[in-house]
Amino acid sequence: MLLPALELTKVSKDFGRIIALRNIDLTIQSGEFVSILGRNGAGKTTLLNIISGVSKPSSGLVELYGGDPADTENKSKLAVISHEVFLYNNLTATENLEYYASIYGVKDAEQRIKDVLQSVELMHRRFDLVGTFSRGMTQRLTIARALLHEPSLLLLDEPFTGLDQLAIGILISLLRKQKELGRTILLTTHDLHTAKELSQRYLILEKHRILHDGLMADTNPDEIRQKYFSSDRSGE
Amino acid sequence: MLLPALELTKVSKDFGRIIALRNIDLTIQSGEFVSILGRNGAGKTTLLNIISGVSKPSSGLVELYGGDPADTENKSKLAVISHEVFLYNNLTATENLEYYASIYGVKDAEQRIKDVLQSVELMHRRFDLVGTFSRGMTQRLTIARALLHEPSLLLLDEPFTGLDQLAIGILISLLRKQKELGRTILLTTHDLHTAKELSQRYLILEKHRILHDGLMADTNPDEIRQKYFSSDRSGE
Amino acid sequence: MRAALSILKKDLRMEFRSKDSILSMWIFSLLIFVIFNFTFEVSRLVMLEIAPGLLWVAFIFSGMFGLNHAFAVEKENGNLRSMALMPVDGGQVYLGKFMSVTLIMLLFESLIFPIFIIFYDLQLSFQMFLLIPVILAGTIGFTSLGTILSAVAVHTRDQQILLSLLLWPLVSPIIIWSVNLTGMVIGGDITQGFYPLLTRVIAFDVIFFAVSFMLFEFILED
Amino acid sequence: MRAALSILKKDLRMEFRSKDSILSMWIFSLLIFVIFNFTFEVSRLVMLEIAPGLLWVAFIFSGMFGLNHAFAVEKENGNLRSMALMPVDGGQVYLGKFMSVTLIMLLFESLIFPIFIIFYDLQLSFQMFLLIPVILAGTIGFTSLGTILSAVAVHTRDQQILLSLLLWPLVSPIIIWSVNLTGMVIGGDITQGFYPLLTRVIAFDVIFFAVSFMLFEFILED
Amino acid sequence: MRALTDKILLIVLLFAFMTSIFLIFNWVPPIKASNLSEQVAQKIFYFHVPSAWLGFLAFFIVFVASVAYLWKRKRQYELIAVASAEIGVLFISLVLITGPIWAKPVWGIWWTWDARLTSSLILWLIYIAYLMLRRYLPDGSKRANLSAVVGIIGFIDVPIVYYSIRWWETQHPKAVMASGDGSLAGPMFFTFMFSLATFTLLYVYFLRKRYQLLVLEDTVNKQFKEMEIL
Ligand code: HEM
Ligand SMILES: Nc1ncnc2c1ncn2[C@@H]1O[C@H](COP(=O)(O)OP(=O)(O)OP(=O)(O)O)[C@@H](O)[C@H]1O
Ligand SMILES: Nc1ncnc2c1ncn2[C@@H]1O[C@H](COP(=O)(O)OP(=O)(O)OP(=O)(O)O)[C@@H](O)[C@H]1O
Ligand SMILES: [Mg+2]
Ligand SMILES: [Mg+2]
Repeated sequence: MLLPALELTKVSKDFGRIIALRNIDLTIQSGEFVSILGRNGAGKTTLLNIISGVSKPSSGLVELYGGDPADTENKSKLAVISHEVFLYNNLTATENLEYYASIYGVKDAEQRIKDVLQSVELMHRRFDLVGTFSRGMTQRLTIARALLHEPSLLLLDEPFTGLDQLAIGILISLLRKQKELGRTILLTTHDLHTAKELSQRYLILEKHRILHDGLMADTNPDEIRQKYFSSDRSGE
Repeated sequence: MLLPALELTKVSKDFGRIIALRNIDLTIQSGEFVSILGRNGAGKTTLLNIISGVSKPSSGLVELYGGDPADTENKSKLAVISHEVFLYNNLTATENLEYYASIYGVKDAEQRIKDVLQSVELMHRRFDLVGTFSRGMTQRLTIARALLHEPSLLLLDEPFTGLDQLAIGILISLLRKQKELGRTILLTTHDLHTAKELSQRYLILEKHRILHDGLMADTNPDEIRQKYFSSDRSGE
Repeated sequence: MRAALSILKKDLRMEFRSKDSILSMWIFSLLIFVIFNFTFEVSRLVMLEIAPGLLWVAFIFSGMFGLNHAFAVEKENGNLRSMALMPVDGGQVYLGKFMSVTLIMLLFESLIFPIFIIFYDLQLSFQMFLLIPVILAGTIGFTSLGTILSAVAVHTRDQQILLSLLLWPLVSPIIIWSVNLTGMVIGGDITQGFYPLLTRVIAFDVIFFAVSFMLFEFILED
Repeated sequence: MRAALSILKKDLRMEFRSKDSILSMWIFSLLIFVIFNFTFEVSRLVMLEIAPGLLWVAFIFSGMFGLNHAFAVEKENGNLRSMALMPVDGGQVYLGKFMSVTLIMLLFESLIFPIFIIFYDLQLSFQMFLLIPVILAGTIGFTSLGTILSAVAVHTRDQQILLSLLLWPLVSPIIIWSVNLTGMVIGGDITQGFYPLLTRVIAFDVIFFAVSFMLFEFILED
Repeated sequence: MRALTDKILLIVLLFAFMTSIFLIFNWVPPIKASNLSEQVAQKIFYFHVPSAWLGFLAFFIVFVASVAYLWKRKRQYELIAVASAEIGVLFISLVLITGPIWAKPVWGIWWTWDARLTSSLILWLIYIAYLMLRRYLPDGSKRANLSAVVGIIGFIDVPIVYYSIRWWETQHPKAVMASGDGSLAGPMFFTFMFSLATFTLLYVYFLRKRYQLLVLEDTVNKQFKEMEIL
């Protein structure tokens, strides 16, 4: 039997007084594309942080490919896009990618860097410092950075932030390609239509729990919005 | 005759080798709601920075209400939302707002702070440090901060970043109210539908120039996308 | 003035979010002395000779912390830009920052000073009160220039080094005079030269402050 | 090792983006001496007695710059978190950072040292070469502990003060010994105690390095 | 059961303290010294030295518990380390207080930059920094990891302090206990050992109490959270 890519058992996380996650049970198979939806502060980012291992759960167990998320081997399979871009402002685009390439031991790095830069359409700016990039250009570069080492598990926290229509299109087709290649993808977004377009399964987090875990095909975005994001539920 | 809220004549801006804006002429009347559209790196943020006076144009003239954008009186009429949130992580939500209220000389500050916090639904977290907020909560707070002193000119650079469906709704209705109150609003966004929903006029920046300046009513978003953001134009 | 006070209030709030900050400042002051004492394993006589210099070096190093911090906190979340957007003229911002930097440095000094007294076994005479205007004058000279130069340096990559490069040469006369004045008070020989020298330091303070106050405007704008 | 070298390369690249950095470091070193010299207006004899201490105080203060910087640059854009995500074990990260911090500090020292020689009018004898192992050993002790503690302190609000609080007491034996050793070389009396003391410093370097290398893993993970 | 152990401990402690005070001030013959104040001051020996030793022991426990924490990741080890560090700082503070009190009549000064004195002060500062670090960090695994690392590195300095007496010429007395030349006469030796045992008991009692208190804090916090959920 195949191991699930990801398994969370009774995972809770709190920051002192504030509770972020409570008793999360979740299994995700290899090759699944799952959208995580939920209000601001629902715990989406915290959940991704726990999966990636940067944040330890207060209690509960996280298993990546049957092992600890902190194992070096697991880490090398992982890529994270968050609202922090993980880039050095004082290095150029190429230098940033060279750094990550050598850290992840990417083979034929030079070619690969060119490829990813081309795919996010940043070739013409590759020798400029990241500090001088516009918000959207930085986001493009962080996408390139994340795909550089061909990860098999992608954790994407609102990756569309700051992207223009064109770049959104690029990212969507890149993600489609990743999906075809059998990669496991977790995506948080507030854009229900894009989520529907891309993923099969979706989770809704609310009040620190998984309120709903269903298949995208069965629903339509407006219904989800109605059900989970309408303002009469806003009082908490 | 009424002075225009904003008048740019032959404004250019470059950063060393890189050209960000070229010969921009633009007049915006009081009470207008203008969307600024354009690719990543088109110069939208730079344009807003020049209007707000934080960035001086390399050449050309900027006039706010017939004066310099750096005049104290003009500054007090202005509010800016950018992807930098202008909040202190080591202060609580209330403390941040108190600081801005006292800087802007807001009358009846306590009540006003309560009001804006309520309008972005952050009352229950008002005593927490901003550093512990989720991305969306921080963005909500920065909206509250911007509206605190009832500005008459609003410069909004992708203000929907990180907001959930509910908060987007809140912001849209807040902006509608601002529009009704006769405030002048400039908005950059990559979400053409929202732009259409809100604004009368739109600009499209491309290759550092204003490529198009038209009325929203005359077009539909998909047409704009087709025309200006389709990938066959991507080669630059 | 209102704006300056708002900035001061905000800065002190952040600086002293918890009492831990003051406690660590105190231990830090203690450490500076411990460090000096064991690195200079010298006779007590020599120690006394270099004591005024040591005191001011300790003041300066703790002052550098405050100065480096002052505008570094404004860097997070683009607050430096937010300051340029505020309907407040530069002088107000300068005044607010100057006050917070000076207060913090004075706090540091008041923590360092008792340790100094104990370690050097100095007699507390009535004359010692003369150190108060000396330290005040020296400190204000240091911070009035330091505040504006810190705002300049924060825009550069090597912020800390650049601040030292800009500040130390400019402020050195004031520091030398303060060391001299301190030496006179501690040595117990308030010569004729004391008051004119003190007056000179104060005159420089006034000049530095006035010039910085007027020029600060230009640092905020882009 | 590959990962450590990547980190080293990236750090040096950022540090020396332009040659200005080295120039400002040099001027900064010069300034440290100038400052010490005019604050301690003392006789040449006293100066010579405190010279080894001054040299090391100058080393430490310039070293603190490097250490404070080392992980502060990782804070922008969440790179600290990115380090925790990299498939590289903590030891490698430690090694990379340790090398970059040490190289920068050694560079500083090689800039400071000639100024020191000139200011104190020291004779350059063959014996002076003994200072090389002394300075190397002292520096490595300082940076090996400093690197790990800087990574600890960067997680706190008062990063700079806390780094001093943690580092200085722990590293003080090594500094004292280095001052002693330097004094012996400069004073020209390499007594019997010299080599055992140097060996002891090196032994501590090894211990501090090994312990830090092993423990660094735990600092990166949350 | 735990409460009973504590009660018994407390009673034994009270007795032990009274006995050692009796031994120190009434039983053991005064040393031959030139004046009275030196004779009286010497009594501090029975507090000064055990405090120092117990301080070292406390820091050793911090070290052991920190290693155990990094190995097993159990909250209880973290708490033991903190409790022991706090008590260690307390005992070293006692050394830093009793030392100068003794020094004034014997050496004529309160403090000198002697190696042993300096290194004791440095040791104290190391663990103060350890406690400060904990106050700066929010509760959680990060804090536990960072403080365990500092707890381990910090202990490397304890042997330096201990050996400093051999490494440098100092004004401070050489080891009287370890030298084994019988410089400590019979009654003095017995009194010293008794005092040492009393202090050890005190350490154990403090550690238990402080640990229990920390666990209690945890429980209360947890219950608050449960309440908030409902
Ligand atoms: C002034 C501050 C002082 C400090 C910080 C201090 C510190 C210490 C420390 C840390 C120890 C334990 C080390 C060990 O047992 O190896 C110790 C032991 C001792 N101290 Fe002090 N001391 C001070 C003053 C004095 C004075 C004034 C005297 C008496 C003249 C004294 C007499 C002793 C003796 C006899 C021991 C036991 C040595 C042994 O058996 O190893 N101390 N002190
Ligand atoms: N470091 C922290 N300290 C304290 N509280 C935190 C911290 N990080 C997150 N939280 C809290 O945990 C909760 C969940 O935050 P999280 O960032 O996971 O939300 P989110 O679902 O990603 O929201 P958003 O849509 O706004 O990004 C929030 O209440 C937040 O305030
Ligand atoms: N400080 C700077 N130094 C150098 N170049 C800069 C700087 N700021 C902006 N630029 C350049 O100016 C151009 C316009 O940038 P700007 O941020 O205005 O774009 P934008 O339209 O806001 O893009 P986005 O949609 O990505 O936010 C870009 O090419 C950018 O690299
Ligand atoms: Mg989030
Ligand atoms: Mg922009």
